[in-house]
Amino acid sequence: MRTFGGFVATDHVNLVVEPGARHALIGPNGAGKTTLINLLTGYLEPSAGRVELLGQDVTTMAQHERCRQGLVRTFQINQLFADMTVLESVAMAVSEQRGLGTRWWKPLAGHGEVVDQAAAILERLKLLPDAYERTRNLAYGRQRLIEIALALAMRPKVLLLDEPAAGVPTSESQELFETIAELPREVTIVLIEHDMNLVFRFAERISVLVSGAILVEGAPDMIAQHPRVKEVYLGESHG
Amino acid sequence: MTTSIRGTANADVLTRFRRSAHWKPLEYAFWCLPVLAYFAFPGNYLLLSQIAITGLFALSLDLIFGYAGVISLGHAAFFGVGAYTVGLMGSHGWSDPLLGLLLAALFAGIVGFLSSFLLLRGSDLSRLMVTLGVALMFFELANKLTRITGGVDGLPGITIGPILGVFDFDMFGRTGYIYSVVVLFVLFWLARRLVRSPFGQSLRGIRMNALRMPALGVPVNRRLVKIYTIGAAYAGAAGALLAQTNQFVSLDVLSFQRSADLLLILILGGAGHLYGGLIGAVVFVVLHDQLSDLNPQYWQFWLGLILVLLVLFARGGILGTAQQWIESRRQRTQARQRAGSTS
Amino acid sequence: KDLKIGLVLSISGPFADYGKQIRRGIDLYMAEHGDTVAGRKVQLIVKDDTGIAPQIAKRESQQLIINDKVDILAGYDLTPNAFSAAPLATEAKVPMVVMNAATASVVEKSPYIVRTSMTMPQSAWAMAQWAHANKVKSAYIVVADYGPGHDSQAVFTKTFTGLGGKIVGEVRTPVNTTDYSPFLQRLKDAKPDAAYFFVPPGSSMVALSKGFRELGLDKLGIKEMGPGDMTDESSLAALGDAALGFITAFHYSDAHDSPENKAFTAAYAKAYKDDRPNFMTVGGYDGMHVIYEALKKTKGDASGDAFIAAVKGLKWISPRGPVEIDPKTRDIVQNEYIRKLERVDGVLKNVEFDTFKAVNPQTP
Amino acid sequence: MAELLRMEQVWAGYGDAIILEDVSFTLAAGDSLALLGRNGMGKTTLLATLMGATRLRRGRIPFEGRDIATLPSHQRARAGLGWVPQERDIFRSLTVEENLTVVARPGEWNLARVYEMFPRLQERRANMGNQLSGGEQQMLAMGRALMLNPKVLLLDEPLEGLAPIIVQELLHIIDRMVRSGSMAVVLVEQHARQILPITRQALVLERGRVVHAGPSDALLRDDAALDAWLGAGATSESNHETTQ
Amino acid sequence: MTILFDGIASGMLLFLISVGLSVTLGLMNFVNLAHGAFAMIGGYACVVLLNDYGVPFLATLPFAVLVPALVGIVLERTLYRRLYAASDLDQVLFSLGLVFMAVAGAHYFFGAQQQPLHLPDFLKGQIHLPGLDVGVYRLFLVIVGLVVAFGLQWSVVKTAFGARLRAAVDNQRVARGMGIDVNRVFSLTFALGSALAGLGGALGVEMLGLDPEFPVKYLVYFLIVVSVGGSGNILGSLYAAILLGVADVVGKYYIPQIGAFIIYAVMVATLIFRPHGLFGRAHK
Ligand SMILES: Nc1ncnc2c1ncn2[C@@H]1O[C@H](COP(=O)(O)OP(=O)(O)OP(=O)(O)O)[C@@H](O)[C@H]1O
Ligand SMILES: Nc1ncnc2c1ncn2[C@@H]1O[C@H](COP(=O)(O)OP(=O)(O)OP(=O)(O)O)[C@@H](O)[C@H]1O
Ligand SMILES: [Mg+2]
Ligand SMILES: [Mg+2]
Repeated sequence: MRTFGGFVATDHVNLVVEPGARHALIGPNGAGKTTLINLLTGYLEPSAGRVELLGQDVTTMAQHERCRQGLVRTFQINQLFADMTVLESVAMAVSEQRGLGTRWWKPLAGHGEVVDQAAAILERLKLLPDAYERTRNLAYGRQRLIEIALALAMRPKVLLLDEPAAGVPTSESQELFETIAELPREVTIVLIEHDMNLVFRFAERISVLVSGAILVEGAPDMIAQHPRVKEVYLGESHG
Repeated sequence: MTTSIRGTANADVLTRFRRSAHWKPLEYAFWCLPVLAYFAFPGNYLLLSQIAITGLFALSLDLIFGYAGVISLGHAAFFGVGAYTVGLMGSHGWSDPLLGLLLAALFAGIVGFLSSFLLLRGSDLSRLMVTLGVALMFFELANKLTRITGGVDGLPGITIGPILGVFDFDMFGRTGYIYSVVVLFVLFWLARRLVRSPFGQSLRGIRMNALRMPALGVPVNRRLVKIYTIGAAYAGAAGALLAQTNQFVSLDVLSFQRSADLLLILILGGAGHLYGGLIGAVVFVVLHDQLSDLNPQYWQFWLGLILVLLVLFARGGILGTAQQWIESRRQRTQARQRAGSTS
Repeated sequence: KDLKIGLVLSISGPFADYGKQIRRGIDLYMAEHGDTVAGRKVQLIVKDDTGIAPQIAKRESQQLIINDKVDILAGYDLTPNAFSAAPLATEAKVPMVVMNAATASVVEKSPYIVRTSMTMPQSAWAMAQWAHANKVKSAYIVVADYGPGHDSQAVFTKTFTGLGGKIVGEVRTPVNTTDYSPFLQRLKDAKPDAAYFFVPPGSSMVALSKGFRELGLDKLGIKEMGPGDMTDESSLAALGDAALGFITAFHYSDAHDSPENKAFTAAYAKAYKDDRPNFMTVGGYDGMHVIYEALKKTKGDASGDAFIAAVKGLKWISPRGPVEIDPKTRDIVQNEYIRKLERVDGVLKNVEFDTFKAVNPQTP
Repeated sequence: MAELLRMEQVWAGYGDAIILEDVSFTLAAGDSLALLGRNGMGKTTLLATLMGATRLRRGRIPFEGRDIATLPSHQRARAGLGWVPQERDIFRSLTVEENLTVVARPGEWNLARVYEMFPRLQERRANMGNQLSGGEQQMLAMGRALMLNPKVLLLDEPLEGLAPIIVQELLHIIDRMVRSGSMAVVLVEQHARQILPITRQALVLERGRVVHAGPSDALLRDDAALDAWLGAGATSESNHETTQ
Repeated sequence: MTILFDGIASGMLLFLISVGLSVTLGLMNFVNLAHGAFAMIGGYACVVLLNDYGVPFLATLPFAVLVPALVGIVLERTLYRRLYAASDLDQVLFSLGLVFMAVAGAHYFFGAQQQPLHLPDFLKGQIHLPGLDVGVYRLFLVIVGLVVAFGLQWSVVKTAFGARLRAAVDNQRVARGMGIDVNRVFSLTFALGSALAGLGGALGVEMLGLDPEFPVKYLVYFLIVVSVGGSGNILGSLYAAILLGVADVVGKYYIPQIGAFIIYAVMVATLIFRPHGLFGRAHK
């Protein structure tokens, strides 16, 4: 549970995500989805409640610790490094993932494996042509991809994606989702998205969050037919 | 646009990145300058060593500000700790310069380590003020302990022994100059490795977006403490050099003016390039010297004017502007090529 | 061959007024006595030390010695600057004429230093002597918390208690204090016969004396006294009537009644309208006198040893009164006058009314 | 329909970089234009150029007969251009309500109507701008532009991050506004399928140049063209692999 | 009691000389270190009129407000305007440059010496109440300070103008795009900041003195007040100034040995526990 002042943003949410799941989290704007991710990753502290990761209580664990345990997220609103080149950003993330972050002797560019892996990620997301472009000079949609690239660089065990496709054109969001779908099955993925085409195609299980509480949880078909979900979220066009 | 960048193309992309850490010809040229200066200006060794020392001091601030983005208006505190360490050692008969340098860096580093915890939260402005406050308290402390520090009058009569027992500090400051430049170079070289390492890269990340870093598994605070400590130690070394080459320490090593000038020098040269501080130091010290010779009463006016013009027309300091210029030229040629290919 | 004198002065920065007055003293002297001495034409090379900046002062001095090959170093308005340059004088065997820096130990830092200004102990000693002789039994000390303040406090305390007086309280105030009322409130509570002050002239002094009157301490009959730096002629305009009656001990007042001073002040007034000479002007003026006289004796030889030998024991009547260079310390022996701040013909003046003759500069 | 806004051979960009090259189009009162193109092709830049937030190199922008190309940005807003920036750019240190009232100009849209349209905003009216969820910010950006009571509404991916039900509602509202002729609309969107039905004409940008201009319904039917300019998936749910 | 009052009064003086900076730095987010230079202009305007033209003290105050405001407008139009989007540091550097020029300029025109100021008699002396001695000028400062603080709060911060200003500061580009005349809003605000600086400068002469180094000497104090108060908050500055003033005066009375430490210690402690100041919000 998390409150902001008197306002209850998430209210006694009990969400269990199975290992290896492809889980989507949907719900009206302001339902508390992003807040929930913030709670899971330690970006916010819960006012009450517990967070467990792979059987371990991480409620009091610092954000970066959770990340090192494999709990990785993307941000709904880009959080990037405006003055770094794309390659630098990703290489930095890779080196952190490999625990090289405190090495100060050998240049980053001299760590061959790191650079190779960063390049591989860029290639996968078709970002290589922009490898030397500064992040700030890229159009919004391409910046969105860097956000994903950084998350992939962290080799997540659990990946929390907050509207990854927002701002990415339909054609490219398809490819983006293929990249995500290609991730090994052990990686658990939680997805927030308002584009129902993507959600229904990708998710194996869906939770609907309304006003800070879980309304229903179930298989996509069930959700698509659920009258309350239609009423508060989907509207008429779907189902 | 081509989508398949496999094989050779990919390798090409990476070699460019790999090469980015190599020493560039311009850098070699830059480091010839102090050697040239040695022969070109034999009567100005004190000025030259002052440039080297100021450069080192600016470098120390660049590490914490230019890379990690922690702004400080109280860096003189560490400089002063270094200078007084050497001064007090010298006036109590511990005159070996290298030992002094080492201990000065060590003490400054310890003070830096302790005070870094005050800076972990807060905006630029509050950091500015906290660092300033800490430095002012150090200043007051040294001022109050007249018996130990000599107060405003300073600590005269510091004896500094010969370096390695061989090279004596002479009146012309020749030894002092060579010594300062060698120390500067060694520390610069270390700093250069540091900022290009993964650790250095993570500092840049923290500067650009500290909120994002924990989500990449980076313990931001610990990194900041580390670099702040290193920066403080560097500043302490610079202070030690000043005390040794001048054989004199007084309160002004801790003054607000010194911190403010330093910030100015770094920004003038361009923060976040390592060389910015050095170039800023050259320009500032020489300018100061020349202007105050030409027009002693109003040199401040000209300095002010230069600052204003600099900010209006050459933002990002000397190096920043040079970089922008190169980048915009690149863009222009690209645009021209594009125009050529589409039409 | 020209006689090159390198002047290191504060020409910009917070102490710019010092440099200005010393320079004027020098110029006045040269205007009166010509720019040639012992057959050598005097050439001044001026460097700005920008205030308390020992390494700049040292650098400028070094460049003067090495590049400009000056025969004599002079100026030095601030103690740390003089300290830092002293080893150079020793090493290069160049005479160094200190025209202001007033910490007692300056002359010890090099055998080639001669001082023509004053020392802190001189005025503090005279003030304590006078207080004792004038029925002041207890005093409260307020000094600025920096070197000169500490010095002044120590000498006053030592002399005054040595004579049997009592210090009923003392406080060191931050240098940049703008509001003295909390300190003065304490002073008021302590009810001393007199208050001994030493704060930098300028804004601090203005604030102090305004506060003193605002709390009505003057009406309680508490005497206000201190070294004459605080009421030097340059800062009187800003002080206004806020400090009328302030008693000081000092070596120079432009109201000093002697033919030498009359001539001096007249020359000053002619050269610089709307301004008055102060002790720094005299420091510069007498500094030039020492240089001229020494060179006359050595027949133009300005090498360190010859110069210093010639300077020792030099005696003359300065605008401030009779003075002598102590042969042992190369420091200046002079009268300390006790003065009271008054308006004379509408002009604020330090009016001398008592004298201690030939006061030793090194802790009398 | 009377001409309202026109772009004539406009070249514009940022700093030294030129992004838009020789762009022209015409918009009549009550007209609607879909602005399409893939990532980084200059859609946002075009809207920003209309608002005067880029560096205009060449070209004219007549609006109601007057060239606004040299007018400062705020006067263009007062003249009747309402902008919903792509990154929402909510004023962070203003409350939701202040965000709306600070720009308000007289007209049919007022606080009450905006709240009626987005009840969520009314619930959060005292929140600071930077304490809103992504979708709420999007609503607020939209509401803020409406408070200006513009003659032309420039919408940069306004549907992004909104719940489907709100998207449908918003599309309805835009459709209604366009049909009633009260406001002309320029709509940038990735989802061509969603907006082509409610707009009259369409413009496709490719690397800063106009590569297609024509009626929306024609383009909607022309799968091949859509594929070529906007990439696979823009037209259908099924996806093919590589495209240039 | 008297000590407490003196503390409040000295806090009020701190507030008055720094409130202009609360406006430019706090509300406009421009790190205007040249604040002291505007205050100095106000101070000189007051002193010159008073001493050279015999204008009565109170009558000089309008000039002390107008002259810097005009200078402020001119500088804003020509120079400051180009730097709103610049980084804090560029602003620091730029305004420091202005300070240097102002200091040299004041040297040139007015000389290095302290300027005298003679208050009219009705502002001098003390009123004696039982248990409380009130300095008349101090009382005057307290009243002016309160008027300025609350006046500003109700006329700028809480109004539509204030909202436009905050919007413009948050995002200039978009604020323009929403029809806000950012230039005008900034010009006016800057002029207001300069005017207040001038007022503070003129009122401060009596207690702080006035010489060309003024802008440098008190810079630290301006910054302390604004940062402790928290930027973007006029009343915050007021409370902070009073807190600092009282702490300073009371500290000096009871434990005079620690002198200048108090104010710095209070500042550092505040900023460690409340990094955005006592009343500030996270910003920028
Ligand atoms: N710092 C904060 N202070 C107060 N309220 C907040 C804060 N942050 C978020 N909220 C509120 O909490 C609610 C949940 O926000 P959250 O960002 O989690 O929504 P969401 O489900 O992600 O919505 P969307 O789909 O629009 O992104 C919103 O109504 C928002 O206004
Ligand atoms: N501030 C800027 N400075 C320099 N170049 C920029 C800037 N903003 C955008 N660009 C460049 O301009 C081009 C067009 O960008 P723009 O944002 O207009 O594209 P877009 O069509 O809106 O893309 P998207 O669909 O991703 O929003 C891109 O190549 C981008 O890199
Ligand atoms: Mg969200
Ligand atoms: Mg866009």
